[in-house]
Amino acid sequence: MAIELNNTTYETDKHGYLIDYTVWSEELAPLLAETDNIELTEAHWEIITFVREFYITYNTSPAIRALTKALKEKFGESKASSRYLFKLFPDGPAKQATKYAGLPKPARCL
Amino acid sequence: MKTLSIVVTTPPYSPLTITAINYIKSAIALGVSINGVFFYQDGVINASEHHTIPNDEYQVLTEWKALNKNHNIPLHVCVSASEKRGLSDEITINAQQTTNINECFTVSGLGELVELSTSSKRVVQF
Amino acid sequence: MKVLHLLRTSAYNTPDLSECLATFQPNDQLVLLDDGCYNLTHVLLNEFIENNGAQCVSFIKDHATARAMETNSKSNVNAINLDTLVNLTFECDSVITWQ
Amino acid sequence: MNNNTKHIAILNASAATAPSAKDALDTTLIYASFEQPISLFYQGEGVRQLVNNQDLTTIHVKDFLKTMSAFSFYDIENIYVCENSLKSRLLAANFHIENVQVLTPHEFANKLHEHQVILRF
Repeated sequence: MAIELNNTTYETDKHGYLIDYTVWSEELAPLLAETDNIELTEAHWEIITFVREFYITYNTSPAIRALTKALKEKFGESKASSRYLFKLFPDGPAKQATKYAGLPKPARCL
Repeated sequence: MKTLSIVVTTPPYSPLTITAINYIKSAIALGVSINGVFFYQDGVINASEHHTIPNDEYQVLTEWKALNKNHNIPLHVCVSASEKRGLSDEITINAQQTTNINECFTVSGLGELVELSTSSKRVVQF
Repeated sequence: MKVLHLLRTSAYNTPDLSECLATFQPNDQLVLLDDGCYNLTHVLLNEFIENNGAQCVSFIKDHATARAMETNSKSNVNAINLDTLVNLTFECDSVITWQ
Repeated sequence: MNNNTKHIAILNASAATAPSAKDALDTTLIYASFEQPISLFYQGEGVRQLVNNQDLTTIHVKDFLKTMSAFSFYDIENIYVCENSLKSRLLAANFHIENVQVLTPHEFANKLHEHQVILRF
């Protein structure tokens, strides 16, 4: 599978994740989200940017509990609950935020 | 109540795996309740549907099946460790979804290992 | 807490025996199984037994016999079967497998 | 999930280049995500996972060592390394993560004995 943007083809895997996370740009995020029928808002972007930075720093996407803990340090209590995150990403923030951030699909058992 | 969970990390062709099976059989005979076996690392290869072991050698899959069917022991395979080794319950062949993991095994994640660890008196790694 | 150490490798092959003995405490139990039985004649284990006695060490009889180690070994180390190993599992508080 | 918690120890015995080092890390992060109190022990070749200035990317291995810097987000605070394992490898206590406690073999064994489930990779 693939996504087209500005005459460039971006390869994705069968679950819609970018094959190469380094080619991601902010313009790609809405297209990656489109497959899940999600329109990205400012609130989504906060999480997407955060998850991508986490990945670049630690070479892994954060599991939900680590994500909420790290978000709490940055944005405070209100944006760090898993309820808040699941409202934004109904199929699970670990699965969806990473996808729109251009990151690899987290291992199925994690 | 003595409860036990087992972690198997050795492949089906290793004598080490036979030891694990014999240990489980001893535990059952002594009345120990086995909460589950968790297959991790090369242990997941035990779950392959496609072993062909010569008839005069130890039939490891037959033994696991018997433990599952006759003693209701859940056999959990780590899905990520499986997929890295070519085993999956989501293989697509000719547009059909299929599996190459034997039906006696439950496709699970490492979370199941946590559950088994907390629910059992002892955890023994093989 | 009392730890049951299961040693499954030969010290001629891996450092498992020495790492195991480094964490061993007086109430612990050491059981040699599989290739761990080859340690029955290893100098490290024999030194350990001289210093600590043989009460805390056992081996799986069948596993030693398979490797011709039963007849080679010191007679004061306990030969046990897997039933005894299961019982030891519950007499101790936790288990470490060295393999 | 039942309500029991267990004190879990992950005994790391493999160098960073062994596949089991990554398996140990994945297992660690899962126990931590499920809020089990977890301690990390580095002994033997396992101490190499802590050594500074490794670059696994030169051999095309994913640099999972970077993930160890995220331990605090998983509330992983008990990280122990065996002093003798360092000494016998002529390694200084110069690690790429913080809060590593160097213990004598006796202290190391004592700490390990405080745990109910011990997995070794």
